[in-house]
Amino acid sequence: MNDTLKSLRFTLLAVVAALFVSAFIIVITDIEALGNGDFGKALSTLGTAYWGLFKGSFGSLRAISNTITGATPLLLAGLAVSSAFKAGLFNIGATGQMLAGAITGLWVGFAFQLPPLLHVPLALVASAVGGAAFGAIPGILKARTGAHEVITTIMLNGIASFTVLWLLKTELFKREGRDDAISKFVEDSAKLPKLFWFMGKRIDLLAHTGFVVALLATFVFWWLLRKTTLGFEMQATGLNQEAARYAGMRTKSLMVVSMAIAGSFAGLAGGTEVMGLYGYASATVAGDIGFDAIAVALLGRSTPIGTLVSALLFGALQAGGRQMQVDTDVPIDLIIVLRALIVMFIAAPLLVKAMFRVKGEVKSFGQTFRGWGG
Amino acid sequence: MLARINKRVRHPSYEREKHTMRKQRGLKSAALAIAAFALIASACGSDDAAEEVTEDTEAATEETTAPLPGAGVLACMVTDTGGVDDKGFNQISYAGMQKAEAELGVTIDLLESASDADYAPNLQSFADKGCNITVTVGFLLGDATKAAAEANTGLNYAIVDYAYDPPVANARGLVFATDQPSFMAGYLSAAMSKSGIVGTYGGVNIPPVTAFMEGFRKGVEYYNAQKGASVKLLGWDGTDGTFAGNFESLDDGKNIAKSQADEGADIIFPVAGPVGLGSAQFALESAGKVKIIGVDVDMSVSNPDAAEVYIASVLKNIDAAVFAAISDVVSGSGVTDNYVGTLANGGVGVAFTAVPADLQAEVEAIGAGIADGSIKL
Amino acid sequence: MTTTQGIVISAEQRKRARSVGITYLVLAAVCLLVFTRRAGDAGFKIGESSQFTLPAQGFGWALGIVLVAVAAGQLLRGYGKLSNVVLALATAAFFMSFLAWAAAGDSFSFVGMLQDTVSRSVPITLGAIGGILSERSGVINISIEGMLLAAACTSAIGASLTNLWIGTLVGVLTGVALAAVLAVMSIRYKVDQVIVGFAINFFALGVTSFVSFRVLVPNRDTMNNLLPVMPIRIPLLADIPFIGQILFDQTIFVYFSFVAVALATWGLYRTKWGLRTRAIGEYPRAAGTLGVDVNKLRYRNLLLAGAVAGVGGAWWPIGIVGRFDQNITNGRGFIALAAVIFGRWHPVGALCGALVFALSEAVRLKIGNFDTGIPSEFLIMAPYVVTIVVVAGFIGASRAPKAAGQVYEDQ
Amino acid sequence: MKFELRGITKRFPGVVANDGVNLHVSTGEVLALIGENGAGKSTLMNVLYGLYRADEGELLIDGKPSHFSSPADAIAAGIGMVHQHFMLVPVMTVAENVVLGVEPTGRFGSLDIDEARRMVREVSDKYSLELDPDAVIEDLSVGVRQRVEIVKVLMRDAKIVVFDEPTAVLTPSEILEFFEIVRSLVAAGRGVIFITHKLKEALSVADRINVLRRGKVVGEALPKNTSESQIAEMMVGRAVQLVVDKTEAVPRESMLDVRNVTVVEPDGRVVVDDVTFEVRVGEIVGVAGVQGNGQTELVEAIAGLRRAASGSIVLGGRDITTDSPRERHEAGMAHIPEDRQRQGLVTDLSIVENLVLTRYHDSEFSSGIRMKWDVAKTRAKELVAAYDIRTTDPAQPASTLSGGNQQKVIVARELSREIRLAVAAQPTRGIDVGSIEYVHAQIVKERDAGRAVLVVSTELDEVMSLADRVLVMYRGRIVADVDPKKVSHMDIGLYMAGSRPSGAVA
Repeated sequence: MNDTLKSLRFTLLAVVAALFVSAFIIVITDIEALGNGDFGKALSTLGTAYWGLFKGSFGSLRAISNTITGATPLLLAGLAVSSAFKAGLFNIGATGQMLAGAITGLWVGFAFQLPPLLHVPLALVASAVGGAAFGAIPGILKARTGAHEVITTIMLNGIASFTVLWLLKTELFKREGRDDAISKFVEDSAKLPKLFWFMGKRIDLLAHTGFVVALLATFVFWWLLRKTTLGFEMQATGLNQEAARYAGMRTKSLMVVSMAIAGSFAGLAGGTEVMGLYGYASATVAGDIGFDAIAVALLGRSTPIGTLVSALLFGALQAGGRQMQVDTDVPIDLIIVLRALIVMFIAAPLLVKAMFRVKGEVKSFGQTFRGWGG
Repeated sequence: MLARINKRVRHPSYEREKHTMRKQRGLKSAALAIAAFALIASACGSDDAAEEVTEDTEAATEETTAPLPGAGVLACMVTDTGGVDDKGFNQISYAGMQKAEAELGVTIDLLESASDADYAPNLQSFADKGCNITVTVGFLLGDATKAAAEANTGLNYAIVDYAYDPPVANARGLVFATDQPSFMAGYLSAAMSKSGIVGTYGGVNIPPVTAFMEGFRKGVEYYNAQKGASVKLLGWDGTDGTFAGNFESLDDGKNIAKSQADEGADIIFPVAGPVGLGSAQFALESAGKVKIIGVDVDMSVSNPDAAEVYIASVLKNIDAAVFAAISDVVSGSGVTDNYVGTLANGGVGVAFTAVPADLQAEVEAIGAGIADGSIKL
Repeated sequence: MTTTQGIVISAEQRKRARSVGITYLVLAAVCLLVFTRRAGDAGFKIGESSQFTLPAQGFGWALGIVLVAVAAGQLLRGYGKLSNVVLALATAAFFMSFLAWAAAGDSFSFVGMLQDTVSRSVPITLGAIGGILSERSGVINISIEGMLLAAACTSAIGASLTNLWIGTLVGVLTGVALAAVLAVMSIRYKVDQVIVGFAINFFALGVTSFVSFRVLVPNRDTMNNLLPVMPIRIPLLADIPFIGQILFDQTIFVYFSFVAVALATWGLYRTKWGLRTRAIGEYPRAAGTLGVDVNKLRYRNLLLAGAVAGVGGAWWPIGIVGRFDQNITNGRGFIALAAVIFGRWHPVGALCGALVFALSEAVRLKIGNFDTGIPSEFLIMAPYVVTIVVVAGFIGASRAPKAAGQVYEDQ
Repeated sequence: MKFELRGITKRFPGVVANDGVNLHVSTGEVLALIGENGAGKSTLMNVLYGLYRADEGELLIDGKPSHFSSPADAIAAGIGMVHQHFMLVPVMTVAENVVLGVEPTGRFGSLDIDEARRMVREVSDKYSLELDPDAVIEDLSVGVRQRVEIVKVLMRDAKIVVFDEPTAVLTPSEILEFFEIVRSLVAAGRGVIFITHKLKEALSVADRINVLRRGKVVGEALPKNTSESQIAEMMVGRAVQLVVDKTEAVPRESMLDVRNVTVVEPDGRVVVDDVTFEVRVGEIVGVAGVQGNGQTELVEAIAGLRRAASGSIVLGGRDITTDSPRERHEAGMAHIPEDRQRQGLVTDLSIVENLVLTRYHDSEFSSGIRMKWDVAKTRAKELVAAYDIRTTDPAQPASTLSGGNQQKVIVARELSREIRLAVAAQPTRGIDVGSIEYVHAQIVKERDAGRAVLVVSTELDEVMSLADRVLVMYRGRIVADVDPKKVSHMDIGLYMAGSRPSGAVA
């Protein structure tokens, strides 16, 4: 059996293991049914729930559209975490960077009147720049003072979300006629076209061309890593900072540049949400995406393809979780559990091997984060 | 997780645990479950198969109840990210739904949103299901609800804490003049404070929260003007003040209450959902030194363990407004106009718990004055 | 031809001295330009009826001028060994001037603010000790937040169904159980510790929300309803003016966190266990070749870490609010992680980190009562900003246990 | 006590590290185990010490079969080990390190640190090892650290003490002291296993010598009737050359001119103190000295990794004092750093990538933004062939290479371009004899090709045989500048220890 097939089998087994453990949780928390001794009922809830999970993620064009819609920001924010990992930095700050990108993209989106062919790219660039600028801060702090990015990015998330809340109530951003902390709409010319525009009036197909932007960004990340001197420097620094310094690389500037690149991906995640999905910004526009993105990156082992695949998987879980909720009374919080379990099992091939009594050598998952450094 | 610090920007809320809620859902799932195997058996059917089965079973559930005017009407609700158990406006709205189920015989259904990205798909799910009325909760759903209403002109919508201007033909905004009862509460607090200092604080600095705080402030000022007193208000100065920064950390509520009590406040008005429960806990431990004004519903009823700490509650009758909207759909009169809950129409009010009778009369008179316009806010 | 290996002032030291000097100038500028803007006396209440007052404007002027002098001294010749003392004094004085400015013409309970600070620091401190115990043994612990959250949930249920003691115990066991997952996955199955940690966080968040929705909401009265512990006045000690009120009129959780800090410090630096623990976190092979069972000790320490974090989680329902709610910990576990790094993996340092964060929270609530013109959103951010400034300005790169994050191969 | 290994076989994926090894040692004797790097010496000792489990074979103590499943068992059986890489926790004190695992305790499990200090003093006095129990390991010199390791072993009352490459980091005089310690151990009734690749040492201290090659014991010899070259041949499997083959140097103009350079640590310690010297075209200048006397910092200052606090560095007439490492690199300086794995390579990257690690920005390999990986690959193939780097595929990570081949990667990368000065720090540390010869030959070739070469090494033999001129560093200063052909090892050793040979003129 070749390597790809083997790792695919492990991934599948890991997902099966996660579904199994979640199933256990669904059943044992069905207190009422268990109290009545109605075990069959608890089990059938389970069947409906998992069928909904599948149906809602891949069962129809709309399901696929929803999966893509969910995967778009996860992929971009996931790239923000992955690219930082590649440079040896742990970026917990994708949330803040997304908010920064959402705000700058939003501003360009409503403050200018331009033809769409100009407006959309300009707003996208603005959100990338906004995210990059915000992302560079922890890079600068680390390069200049040694402050660990895990601390600074967590703190900057809090700072970003309250700054945005404050900004949304200023005259510049506030939607006319409303007191709520909700922004103006971006101009139509700055809106990202729908992905399934050719389907005409299907307004239920929410997927937008932000997904194309995300795919392009994935390609850019791949290209950066594989083809450029900068990507080479980032990886060398990430793997062995001292050797990179000995090789004449400016590792401190690289920290800043790497964080800025990471921030620009996250900024695009914020920008595409505003320009593609909502048309406006609120203080919750980033949601938990920046956090889920860490799981995406960990799962994808920080590679471009891995990040893409795990973002799609998480997008599918999100869309499927919604359908599961429609079909049963299993709360959508289960999806968070399921994700945690999938991450855990995929990262633990040895455990999966022991659970399913698989024979043969297992390739370890490898290490993403090399201690606290310092 | 810290990423969530400000995730749940939601609304002032309260505490009411409906035991019936779970039961209803339980019944529904029981019926669902029976159908589930059949469903799996016919799994290769179309998308809609599941929904048809669901509807059938729900119809079956209803047959056990007596025929009511709302039979056959499907009323649905989409929460914001706070979820239906938020002890806040989602939960109160759902109480209105349950009331409609019990009294009108409508069938109800619910979808929670885990993030802003869920709003549109959830509304779409309900449109597919043919919900005669879909209630959404919170200003963040404003644009998504409008879009759904415009796409599904045959269906009705109502949204809590949002008003459409210009109005949308088949979507009713449900908003509440919460500053009016808060004004009464402010007056009441100023009158009852022994220390001459009262406090308020909010969850997050957004208008649905600060409307309460501003009304409260004006009520205190009104008392000072009327009585020549100088009761001082902590936590809100008309433009800004003290906020927990979230609607989740009960420990913040306890600490803020303590912090304000340290400055001498003996009556506190928390406008912060579950965070306010932490303040009630502090009041409980203060052995009568500190009292709390409840928010949204009569907290002495919904938080019975701490009933003694509440002197009154500012009511925002979301459940009644939701019920009324469903009722209008059942009766066929539609949901064209926005609804503004005021003291005059009973959409907002004050519940008195431990207020001397004469003061209560005085405050009720002020309420009447606001209602008839003789007292301007 | 004798050589002496001298000590001189290095370029780095000069740079740092200069930046400290510039910091003094910035502080002086803020004093002179901002803190002198509001007139009136600020009252700092330090007891039931006692208070001291600071003239906001005068204090601002005076401190501004003093700080300019301090800066001059720093830039011209430095303070040598005293420089940290000077920095601490200057920071404290600046902080007092800030409070005086904010409270000008008014008064506030200084003692209450500090009391809050101590109370709020508890879960952060306990979470941080959980972090220190595991990282000192060489396992990165990102999952403090998950341990706190899960323990908060189960201890609420346990305490509601039985009593507070058993509830706390249930919380402790929950922390231990999650720590066991971290231990087994990272030690036995060699999974990346950061991945397991994150997975535990997600898992705890998901499961507690799920349980809250499916179990606690429908059974609120029986399963999520308890009376939290009350403060215990320690006789005599609590009567010490000012200090007594701050430190010795608190709940048992506060006392426990003090004891935990003291025990952890003593344990790590004065016992056989501590020596071995530090060794396996720093250079496990050295301990391994001397016959110390590295992985066994890691297991034990992780479980202990989970237990301490479990008490931290129990603080929410049992120590303060009497119930559990979804995501009640609200990121405090990550603040605890920051406190670990801030405190350079030392329990006392972590306690200081927790206190700095808690103090900035307590301060911002006080400031909210005064019309300072600072938007409330920025006040809410204050603890985050303070953490960044302190970590970047005062702590800098800190030295982590070297082996943290690495799998130890037995063979 | 007699300790015996029979038929020990230990396999690692793809390698048989030990193949049916038999050996024995008794108390009161010194057994030298000699072999090249990679011959399986350390693996064997780790098996003996319970760190590795042997796949086959048995272990007998006084004829009785025993089984060690952890170092604790080995310690209990009376085996002590001084590892090649010291097993000391750098941030802890001598006393803490020594008592780790056998801590004296007081009440409540508290650590009786006074007792620990006393124990350290007792043992170190007994063998006159002179240790300060409260010194922190990271502040100690390598020689002192080794004494700490010895105290550790003695404290555990080891009957058989294993020394794994103990002399690699010592000065000649420290080596003599070390031999004294070994003799006193034997006199005190202990047995010693002495693992080394240095023939002279084995011959001078051992009672018996076992030679290990490719995982097998290929011979046993008694020092009194064996010659150095016989053992060497056993070790390598062929006749080896023990001296560097080179002609007389013909130094020409000055290439590197270091003037009054001082380097200061961030905490203010002066580590390079007013150093002045030059390296001329066509000569190899060697810097000798005990590790930790400023050589590392001096090299870093020359390579641009540290800023000199004062003084100037001139390369071929151009002042490079404030230039970045890359500018120096572009000005024609090659640098082979002392720690291969931490500084010279990114071992997780491929051999191809490592071969361009310092050169990726050259127009040959990139267009400024884009890497020309096809060019790099072609070039890598050439270098792999030219420098005899043993690999199946240059796309493999550098971590798959042996130490010697990793070093060849660095040498290939640094020397395969037009350079003017080569700076090599510890160029042969921890690599096999074949590779050492190869690296030495390359360095001489560079000299003969008209380049200036600066070699820094703590292996005195290496400096003496390779360099045309030797500088000795002691406490940050250059204390001697001598012609290696005109001074003895012992004299240089004295300089390295901070004293001056009698009659020498400074």
